[in-house]
Amino acid sequence: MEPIFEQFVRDLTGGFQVPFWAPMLVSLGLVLAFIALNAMFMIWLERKICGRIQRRMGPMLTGPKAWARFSMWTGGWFQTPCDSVKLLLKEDIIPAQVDRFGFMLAPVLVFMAALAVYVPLPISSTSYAQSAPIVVAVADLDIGLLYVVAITTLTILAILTAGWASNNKYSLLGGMRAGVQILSYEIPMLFALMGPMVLAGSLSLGDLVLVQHAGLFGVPLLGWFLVPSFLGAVVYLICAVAETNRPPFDMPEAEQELVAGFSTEYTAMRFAMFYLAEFSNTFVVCMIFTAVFLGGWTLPGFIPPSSLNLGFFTLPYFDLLAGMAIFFAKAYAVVLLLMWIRWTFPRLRPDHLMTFGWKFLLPLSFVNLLVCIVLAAIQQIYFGGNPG
Amino acid sequence: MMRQFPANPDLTVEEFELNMGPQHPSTHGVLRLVLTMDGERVVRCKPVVGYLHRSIEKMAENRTYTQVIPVTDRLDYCTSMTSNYVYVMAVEDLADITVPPRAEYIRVIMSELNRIASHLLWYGTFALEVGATTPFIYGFRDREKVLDLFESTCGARLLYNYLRIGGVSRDLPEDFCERMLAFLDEWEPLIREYEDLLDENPIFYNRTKKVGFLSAEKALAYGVSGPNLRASGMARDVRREHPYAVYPELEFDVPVRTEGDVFARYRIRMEELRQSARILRQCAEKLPGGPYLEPQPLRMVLPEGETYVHLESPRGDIGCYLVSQGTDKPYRCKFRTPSFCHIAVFQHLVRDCLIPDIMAICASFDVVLPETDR
Amino acid sequence: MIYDPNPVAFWLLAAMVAGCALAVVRARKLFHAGLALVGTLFAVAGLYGLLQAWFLAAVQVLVYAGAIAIMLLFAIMLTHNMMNPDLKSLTTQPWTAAALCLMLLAILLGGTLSSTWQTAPDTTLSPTWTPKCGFQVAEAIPSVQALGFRLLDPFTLPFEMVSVLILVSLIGALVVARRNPALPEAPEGREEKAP
Amino acid sequence: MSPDEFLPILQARFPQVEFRLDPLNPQALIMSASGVPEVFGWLRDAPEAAMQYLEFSTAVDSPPDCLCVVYSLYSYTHRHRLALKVDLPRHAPTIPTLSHLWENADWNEREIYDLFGVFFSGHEDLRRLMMPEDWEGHPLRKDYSHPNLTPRPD
Repeated sequence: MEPIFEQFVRDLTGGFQVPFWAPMLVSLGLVLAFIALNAMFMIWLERKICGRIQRRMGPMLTGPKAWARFSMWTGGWFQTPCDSVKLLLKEDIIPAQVDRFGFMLAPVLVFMAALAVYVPLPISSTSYAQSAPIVVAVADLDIGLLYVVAITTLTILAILTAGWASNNKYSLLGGMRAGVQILSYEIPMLFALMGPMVLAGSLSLGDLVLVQHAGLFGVPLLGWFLVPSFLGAVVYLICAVAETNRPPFDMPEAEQELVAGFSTEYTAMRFAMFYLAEFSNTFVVCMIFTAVFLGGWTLPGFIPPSSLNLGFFTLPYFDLLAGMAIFFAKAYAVVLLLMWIRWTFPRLRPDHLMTFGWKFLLPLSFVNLLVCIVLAAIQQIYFGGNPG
Repeated sequence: MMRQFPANPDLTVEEFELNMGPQHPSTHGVLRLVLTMDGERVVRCKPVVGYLHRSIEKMAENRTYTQVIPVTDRLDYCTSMTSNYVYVMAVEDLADITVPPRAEYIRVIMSELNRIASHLLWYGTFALEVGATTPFIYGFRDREKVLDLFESTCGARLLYNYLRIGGVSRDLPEDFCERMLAFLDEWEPLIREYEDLLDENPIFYNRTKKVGFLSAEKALAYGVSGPNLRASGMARDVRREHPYAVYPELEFDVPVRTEGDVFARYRIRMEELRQSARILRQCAEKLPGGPYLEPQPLRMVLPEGETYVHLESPRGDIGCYLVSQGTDKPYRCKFRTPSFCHIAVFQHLVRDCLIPDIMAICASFDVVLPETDR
Repeated sequence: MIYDPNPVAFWLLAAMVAGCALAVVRARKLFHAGLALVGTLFAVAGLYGLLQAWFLAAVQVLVYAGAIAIMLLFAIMLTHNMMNPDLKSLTTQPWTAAALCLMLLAILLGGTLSSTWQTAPDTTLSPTWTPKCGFQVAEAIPSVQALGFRLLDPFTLPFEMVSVLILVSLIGALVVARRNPALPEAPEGREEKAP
Repeated sequence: MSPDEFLPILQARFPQVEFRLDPLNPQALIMSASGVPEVFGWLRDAPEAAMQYLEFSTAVDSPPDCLCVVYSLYSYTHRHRLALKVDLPRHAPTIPTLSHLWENADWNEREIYDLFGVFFSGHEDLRRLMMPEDWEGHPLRKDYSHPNLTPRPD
């Protein structure tokens, strides 16, 4: 973010040096706006997809009538904005017997985690006026993947706090379930991500994408870590669904069992923050999957020009825009996959979930790590150097 | 309450009470389960009912025989037809009224259609309780088509008030049989679709197999009946044991399974859907002409006496114990309802289960609270 | 290049560390104390991040603020009377504690003031690493690589010994925690046997 | 077996208990309260009766002085039904419980206790089932009155 932003402002104003805090503020604003708008879109999409799977229309009535007449996919566009307004205007209730400090802290914490996790996510790259491509991210951290995993633990903390502070048995059970579930699934998830880390020789998400673009054994598409680390991709996706508490792993808020789990006592904006964070996390998971396993913003053999000449107008930063388009297209493909899973599977039972995680996913991720190490060694010996 | 681990006497755990219901998303109405929990494991369970008690039996004592029929609708809103049926059957038995054959066939058609509607509703909610959302919509979508048939017959979609003492309130619409057969042709392949949504899924297997095991002995002692009893290995069906109406003339199988778990109860109901369709096809073929009602006086007076009749409702063995003292009103009208017995079984079944199992078990018994509380 | 951390961020984080640490000691409810501890650990991670020690920061969050703090909160939730605000603090020897704390402070200050600090990053240990993308990484100390090379080059033996030690302790814990087979098992009949 | 076939067997087996046929109900026998629960235990366990199934039990209030508890038993083995009616004094109706024979009896008896005020001695958990715990009176008795209860106009 920082270099791109500075460069952009310099270009625009003719050499103005931005203060050091400006990129931070701008990226914060962008991420916040993205979370809100994207969550709204995802909720709408989820309803439509769910409707399609269940052979119905989904929301059709809110918004201009003409849109609804045009197609099923254009009807009900205003449903989620309306819902958001409703949530904003609802009465904020803090029940008398709750632990106020924890009760108020929890939604903030969970949202903080959802916000912070966006920092190392690379969405595109540009080589504008540079020889080497610059990764577009808030900050392409050296330890990107580790950072992401570390930040997610904060979510457990928040959910545990919410469950405990609500002073409600269902909430507490939900919080406990969430704690156990996220903690246990973090381990196979980390091991599943280790395969790509070994293959790329880096923890930076930007590096991971660039290495995938370079390809494995000199073959471009083979470089998508989905191929060499297929087991890891599967394990990661399952763990990621579990970490975001989405069905079929939504034990912490299982409606049929625990009413609404840890968020039972929450209303209005506080509830909206949990909800928003959940959808944001879902998308983050898909973005990570895209960056780590699906080659991020790149397509094999496709290097977009840094600017596109449209004849009458030269579009600058074309590679940046094309990369973003590719990246989000891939991420949304993963989102669709998750939605498909969500609306067709029954919910697991907590003890089965634990068995599945510890006795199946963890060994599987070890196998994946082994495969990746062997492949990385082959690459190093026969094709020269670290894949990265 | 403190409990000690036998293996390690130094370790004690504290049990806590969890009030599940009467307002809870999956207690199917207003059932309350007072659970004593050890973490997520149930130590004891006490079902509390009565939140929907509308004193139907008391109301019946203050109404004429005909006026009671709409009250029986409210016994079980999922299968009003069979609740109507058991009551009018009791009255007809006491008054010694012979029902015209066409009316008998119409009644059987209606109760089988209602069985389909009720099982579809059950399928949807049961799947919802184990966490699958989509089957719910599928079940409800096709239930609507059955309700359309009911609506064209008696004008109501939920509380029909269709049966009368001596017959039914009005004849079937002219094209009813064609529409019913068209529905069956379209719908029967869909049963396979319902099963596909759940059957092949390992998550569903793990959630339902070997969960909530009910032995045949316990089932009998608790008075369990209907599909739930048949899932425990007892081939008992009132339609077979004490055939009423035209059931002796119809061919159908009574599905039985021996596992006695949630999965068996699910499979039994899926099979029953097929059998109901089979019965309906035969009825459409054999439906005779003639009158649909043996008219009775509006304020009929029954001779002194008492009777107990029962029949097979989608939930099980529903009965009516009717006492007449020679007046125009029932002296005592007791409904023996299957859900009443099924809820009592929970306290036995959910012991040592996890919370998600409670949901699966409760849902698998297909209890309807208004029927329990009456 | 010598990295110059932002003083505003530093003071904010330092204040958070101190404030949360104080809250750990002063909080009336045990759960709040636990939460405050997480705050402290998290702010310390922030300080590491400020010093561009990203790996250390991430591990601090992952291990301390994440796993250990959550274990701690689980344990706190199991304690009796945890919500009682009238609980007296368990400090029965405040003066001894104060003296010990002052001694610790003195030792830390002495160590800090007398040490010669290495100000330039030691990049000689990662000769093969070349930054590929972005200036951020190029300017920062490649901490993961450096750590990896250190662990697997000069310190391989201690590293492996530590892992063996941890493995042994893990197995030991399992052995200790295992149920004594001589004692009767807890009744665990989840399903009834069909008669 | 029908009630008139049961009658001689029961009379021979339980001479101290009084049995007679019910003129109103062809499925029923009237017996005296002294036979509960022994007769029921025999009916459940004897191979010729094999009444595994207590379909329901209820009561019928017939003022001024009689309250009749009705048990309906059913045998899946022989497919026969027998209703047993026990007349109790209305002012103090007490009868031994059957809840140790059929689990089903537990709730049925609670319901009868709740709505008719029959006291089942030996029942472990005799509480109201349908009505709220603090309800007064037994609604299904014929002389029950409540301020909200008005006769239905004809």
